[in-house]
Amino acid sequence: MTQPAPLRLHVPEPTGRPGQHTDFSYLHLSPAGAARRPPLTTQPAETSDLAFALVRVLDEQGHAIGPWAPDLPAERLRFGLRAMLKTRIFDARMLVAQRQKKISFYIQSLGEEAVSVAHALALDDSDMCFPTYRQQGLLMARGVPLVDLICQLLSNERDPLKGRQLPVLYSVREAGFFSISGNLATQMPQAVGWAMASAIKGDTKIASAWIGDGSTAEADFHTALTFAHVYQAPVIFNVVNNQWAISTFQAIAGGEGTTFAARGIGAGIASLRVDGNDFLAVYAASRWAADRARNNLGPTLIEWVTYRAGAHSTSDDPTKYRPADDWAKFPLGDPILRLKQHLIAGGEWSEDAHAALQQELEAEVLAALKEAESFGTLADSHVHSVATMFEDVYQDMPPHLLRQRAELEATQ
Amino acid sequence: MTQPAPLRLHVPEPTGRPGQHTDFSYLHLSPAGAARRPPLTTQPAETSDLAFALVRVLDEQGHAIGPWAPDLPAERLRFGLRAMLKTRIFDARMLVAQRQKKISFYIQSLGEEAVSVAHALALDDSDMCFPTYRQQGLLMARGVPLVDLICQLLSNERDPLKGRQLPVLYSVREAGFFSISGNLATQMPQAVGWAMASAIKGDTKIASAWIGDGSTAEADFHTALTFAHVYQAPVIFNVVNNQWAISTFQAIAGGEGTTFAARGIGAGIASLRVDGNDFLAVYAASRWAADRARNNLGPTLIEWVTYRAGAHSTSDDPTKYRPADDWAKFPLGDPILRLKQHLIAGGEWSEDAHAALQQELEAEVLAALKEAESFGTLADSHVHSVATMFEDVYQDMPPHLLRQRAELEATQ
Amino acid sequence: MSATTPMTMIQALRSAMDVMLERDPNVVIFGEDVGYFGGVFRCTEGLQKKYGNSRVFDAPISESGIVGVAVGMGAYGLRPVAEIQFADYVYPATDQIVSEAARLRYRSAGEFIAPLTIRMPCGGGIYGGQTHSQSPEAFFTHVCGLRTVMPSNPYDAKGLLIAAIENDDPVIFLEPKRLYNGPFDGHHDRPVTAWSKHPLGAVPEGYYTVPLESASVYRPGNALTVLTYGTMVHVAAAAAQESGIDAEIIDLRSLWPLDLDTIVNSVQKTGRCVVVHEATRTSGFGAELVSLVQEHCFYHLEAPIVRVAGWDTPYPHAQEWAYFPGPARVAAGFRKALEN
Amino acid sequence: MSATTPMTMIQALRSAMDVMLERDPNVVIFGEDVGYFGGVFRCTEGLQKKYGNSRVFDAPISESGIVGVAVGMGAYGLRPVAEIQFADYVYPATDQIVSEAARLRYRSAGEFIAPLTIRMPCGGGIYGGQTHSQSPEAFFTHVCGLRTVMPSNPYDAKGLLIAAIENDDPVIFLEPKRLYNGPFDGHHDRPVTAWSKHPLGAVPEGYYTVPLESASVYRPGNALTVLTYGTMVHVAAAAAQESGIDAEIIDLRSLWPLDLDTIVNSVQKTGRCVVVHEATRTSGFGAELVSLVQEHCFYHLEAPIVRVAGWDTPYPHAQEWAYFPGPARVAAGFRKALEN
Ligand SMILES: Cc1ncc(C[n+]2csc(CCOP(=O)(O)OP(=O)(O)O)c2C)c(N)n1
Ligand SMILES: Cc1ncc(C[n+]2csc(CCOP(=O)(O)OP(=O)(O)O)c2C)c(N)n1
Ligand SMILES: [Mg+2]
Ligand SMILES: [Mg+2]
Repeated sequence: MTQPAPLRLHVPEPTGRPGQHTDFSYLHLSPAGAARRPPLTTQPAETSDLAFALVRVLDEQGHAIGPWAPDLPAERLRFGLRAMLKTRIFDARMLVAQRQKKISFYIQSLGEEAVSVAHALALDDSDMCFPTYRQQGLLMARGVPLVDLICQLLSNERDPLKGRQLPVLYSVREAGFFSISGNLATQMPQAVGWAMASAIKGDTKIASAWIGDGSTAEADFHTALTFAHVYQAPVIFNVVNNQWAISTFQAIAGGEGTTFAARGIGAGIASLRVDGNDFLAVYAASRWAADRARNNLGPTLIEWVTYRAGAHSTSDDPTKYRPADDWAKFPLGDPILRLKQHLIAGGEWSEDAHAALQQELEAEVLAALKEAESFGTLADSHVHSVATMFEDVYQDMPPHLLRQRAELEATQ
Repeated sequence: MTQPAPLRLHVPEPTGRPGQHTDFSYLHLSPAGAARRPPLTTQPAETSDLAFALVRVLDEQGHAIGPWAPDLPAERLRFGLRAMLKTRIFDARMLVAQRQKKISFYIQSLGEEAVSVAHALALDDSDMCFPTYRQQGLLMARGVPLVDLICQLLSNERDPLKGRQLPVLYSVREAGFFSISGNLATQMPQAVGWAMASAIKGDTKIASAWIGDGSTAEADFHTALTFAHVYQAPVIFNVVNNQWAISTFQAIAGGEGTTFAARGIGAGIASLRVDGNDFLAVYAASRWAADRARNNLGPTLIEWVTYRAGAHSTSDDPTKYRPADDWAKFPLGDPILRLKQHLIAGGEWSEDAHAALQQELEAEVLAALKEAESFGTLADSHVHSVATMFEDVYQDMPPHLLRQRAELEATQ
Repeated sequence: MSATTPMTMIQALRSAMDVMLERDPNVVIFGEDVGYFGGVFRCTEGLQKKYGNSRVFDAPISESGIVGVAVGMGAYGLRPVAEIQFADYVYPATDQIVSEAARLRYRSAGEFIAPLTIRMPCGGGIYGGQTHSQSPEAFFTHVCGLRTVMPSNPYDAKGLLIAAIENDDPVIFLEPKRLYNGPFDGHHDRPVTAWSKHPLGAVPEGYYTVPLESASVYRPGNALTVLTYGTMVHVAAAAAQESGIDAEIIDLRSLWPLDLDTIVNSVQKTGRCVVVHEATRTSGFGAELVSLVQEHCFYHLEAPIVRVAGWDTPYPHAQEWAYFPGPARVAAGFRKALEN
Repeated sequence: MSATTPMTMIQALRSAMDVMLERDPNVVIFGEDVGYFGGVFRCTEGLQKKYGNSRVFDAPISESGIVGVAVGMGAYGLRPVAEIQFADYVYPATDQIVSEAARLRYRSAGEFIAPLTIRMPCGGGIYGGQTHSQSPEAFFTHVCGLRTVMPSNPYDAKGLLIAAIENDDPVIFLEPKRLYNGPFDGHHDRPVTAWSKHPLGAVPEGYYTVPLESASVYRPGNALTVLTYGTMVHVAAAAAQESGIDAEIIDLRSLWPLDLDTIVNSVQKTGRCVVVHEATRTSGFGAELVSLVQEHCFYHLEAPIVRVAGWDTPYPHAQEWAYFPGPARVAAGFRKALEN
């Protein structure tokens, strides 16, 4: 070979920055109905094409087409629509509460509601979800009382987590919602372990774990894939590719020229890439994965293509690093509007019903907030007593913590 | 769905255990010449087929066939044969020295010589190798003086590493051989960082990193893939799939129903699965990968299919967990015999020349051992002074280490 | 208590796991090479055969994965006993231990727990070099929510391991590998002695526990108090014997949370204290012991507390015995504590 | 030395990186969100624009990868400055730090080095809860081969960061995030004060260093010696002022290796010592400080050394100010050290 040219470092860039227009062609979308639906017993390697395609059910007119169109009664769809809308309204109201300094911090899931709500509908209630901080839709779908959630957000005297966790880092065991960690990706191998335990005990419960596109770069994601594959654990991996990880574009996590679904194929895991804003597609793919897991057919990885419509958190300002109007241009649209359109097209819903639902849910959220506030807020110092700080470090409080608690009480 | 059957844990098993015969059909071999050779500029995803196939050049008769057959002068092949044979003879002699308690510990590379030696031939001397403990073939191919290596093994007064490392954990900077870590897989992201540095500086040097099948389960392997893909680092990943990781079969690392090469595809990296006992295939694939890296075409992952013919280390007894005669039955044979057959078939080598070479190398190794022993051994306590223990912890020795060294000297 | 048998530390640990696999169907055991092969130190030999491969199985070489899945299993209701092949290889699991196992109960206000036991061989003395010799206990003792335990003999090893498995908190269970086959006192040039000759090598066959948070007085004495654990218990005993110094040797057994009363009582009696461990000295667990003693026994102390520990260097291969704090160095520490 | 400008700690850190990117083409900076955006605390704002994206760039969310590639870059000859977004997220990188960066020079007998600087914000006081508030310095100080540094003001921050980048050893550079925008003294209910009002907020614009291994006497005094660093320097100063106790406050700056002479001189003068840090108490770096003081100043000590530290619990969100060792608790520690 001739003397090679100097090497250079490639640093991926998003296709849009503030002041520009994002070119979304990098998403490589397939039309609704185009992707095939393999049998549950498919070999993982045979799903390769689906890891690069895009499973979609709803077409532009809101009709459900193709092999993935699920057979879901309108009743369930309306339930899903309600849960998504509730999630969105809840988020909006809590953002206001945060701006009012009632809540110290908040993370919304705007634009991504389908990937948790429709998934929840495909699981059994006794299945365990291992979420990140952006799956409040699971809680809404599983009917967790809003007051409990808001008390956690307010860090008040009724906070079920005793004020120990940042707002949104819920833990709701009885709703099959695992304690959220502030450390990214750690829940992934834990979900595998939980699923392995179910298999070891010969039970029928499965696990479902969530991770963001950015967080797939964390080692625990890959570790989870390896263990799930080796032991054929009954677990579903949900990669929520909402295109951004705080200020970094999904290519910085390795999305360039490949997909996150493809990671699963490499690890010997059946994998799908799915329109995450298509409620029916999310349900159908989730159900396929859940049925595989529950029938000893092993793990499935699903990449949900969606868009983080809001700021990363209340500490973030996305106009600093991406075009402000991206969401409006995002080709997969809004999951709530798309399901609404589908229901209306089928004669199962109406604009009036929607408006009424919206009003009802707004009132419900407001009432819950009011009730929760009656138990205090962090700002007004109505929090769990400082003595509780020493509890639950161990099952029984060891002498050194008894001494420290006494020391604290002496200096209060 | 009907009530599902109880879940069960799948625990992979090898196809042979002591007292049985291993069924090697799990390897899914392709015949020599069958795998296509894509252009250097191929898109990573387009190498998917090659991650499941097997690149082979040498057929049963020792002829080089197919698109991967390299254009390598007989001179270079004889050089490679010599380096492989030297590696094998060195290993055998050092095992004896370990049994004689001159050396405290040893790891041989029996049966895997081609994957380091032929690879070294495809690199430039200024490229940096990030090896594990089983790539002594790189040192032989790059002509590192045997006496230096043996002094490291003997931990004696001339040990270049001052007795600090276990035998075989060499570091030979001037031969482009990075310091071997006792911690598995850590070298992988380091190799990526080294390659990124070369790219940042606009240099032309590339990195090549090594890892065993078992160690691919370590998180650092995946982390390395992610970073290499994101920054298109000029690095080669060599996964030596020798079927075993101490007592665990490659399926425990996730080799069941997929390949280790496939991991690369998932991460957006061009990947090949190659007959690691076929010197010509190893050279050709390595060269392909090196040319890609050097031409800013990004990283390549190569799975080398081979067999760990010996014990894991001198602390291991493989007859406890696998059939004793596995290597004799291993379908990819012995890399040295296969290259020898090829050279003889082409009239470039003879049994006599081989016997003479064998004798010459045995004498060379023995002489080196003798010379190295003249500088002492760990057993006879001719080691670097205890005071050297405090050096190189920091660039300059801080006061606390000066105090500790004085304290040691006072109690000696 | 059932009849006793002479056991090595390896046999005692295996017996503990055998007893717990038998008693509690939620106990599962896994780690690198622990299944078919029975572990590189053979601690789990025969257990897969006896209990099947969904109770005892090999794991991929991924310490973070081993601990990560153990956390999930614990949350499900199992009691995983995970083996890390060498303590030197625990670092990839740090995040799952520190951020997850140790804090799961706290952050979920008790909804989820991580009742894991993470076993790992530690310490030097087998020419293992810097990556087969480390004693990382100090890290774990700094992490609230963890329990850290290190036995020094077969009897304690079995009783503590059973207590650890039964405990609902995550327990880091460090096994001094140099003690696996005999009570090593630091004289590497002398023949190996057998556990069968040691009173604490007599181990009950069935179930029993040695309570966590309880230290034992390994050797009563009056001249000074030695706070130590693991291999160093035997080295300290040799130092006492050889120097003729009447040291009271306290074997902590549970490093954290620990048995402060036993420590304070002894130091208040002797007025002098030596802390001994094999780990590097700076910010080692010995520093915490020194701090506790000076906080609780200041007015009883007649001389500075002395630390004898591994040097602040990696554990070298060839100079292993100059690194290892053997009886001579420990005895020098005793003499220093007796000055003034 | 060049003209000084008032800078916040963030500006001072940015200025240090700017100066070094300018002076040394081998300096590269990367981490999560540090490139285009300039870091979640804005420490690297504008640097990518100025130096291009092969000198300053975003990294995948993988702390182990960030440190792992930094080790490789260091071996090549670069001087990587890596940012870990919060110290609480450093644990996935533990193995690359402990087993690799810290030991590379040693194990290769000097053939390869790892001249990294790993920056990370630490400490609480911003309602960040248990995963945005930790102070993990004790871990690092236990690892031989590492240097651990923590500045308490803009002047030191810049000078120490430049010294760290120039140093050939791997340096853990902890930045108390509560100090980023002002000298916080623990009174969270009072208005924030600005660095521009603090003498150490005046920072030279160009190149200068504050040497590693040198402590500073932040406040001279005679009643007792306070050993502390980071945010607690200011809290201790408030405690001294409010209690009227004439404390000599030593700002360690370099935690390990450290400046023992300054410590010993002060304690020998005052005869009393209080160690203050925000990290959990048990096996915290304070334990090492206590040990060193009692080893080197035993006969000068008139009372037990007192530790004031974070409780041995995770850092809670709602009870943050009961966890944080504020001026009242520090002053109580002073009074305790003055008893007897
Ligand atoms: C181990 C760890 N590293 C870094 C962070 C800081 N952090 C919190 S969220 C986040 C971005 C995650 O992005 P992504 O996974 O895509 O999820 P998304 O926010 O888009 O839902 C980062 C870097 C963290 N919480 N934990
Ligand atoms: C982090 C870490 N975990 C465990 C070990 C112990 N160990 C050393 S070699 C080995 C097996 C590695 O197998 P493989 O990667 O297949 O390489 P091979 O020995 O077959 O060449 C193990 C488990 C280690 N050295 N480092
Ligand atoms: Mg994201
Ligand atoms: Mg192997």
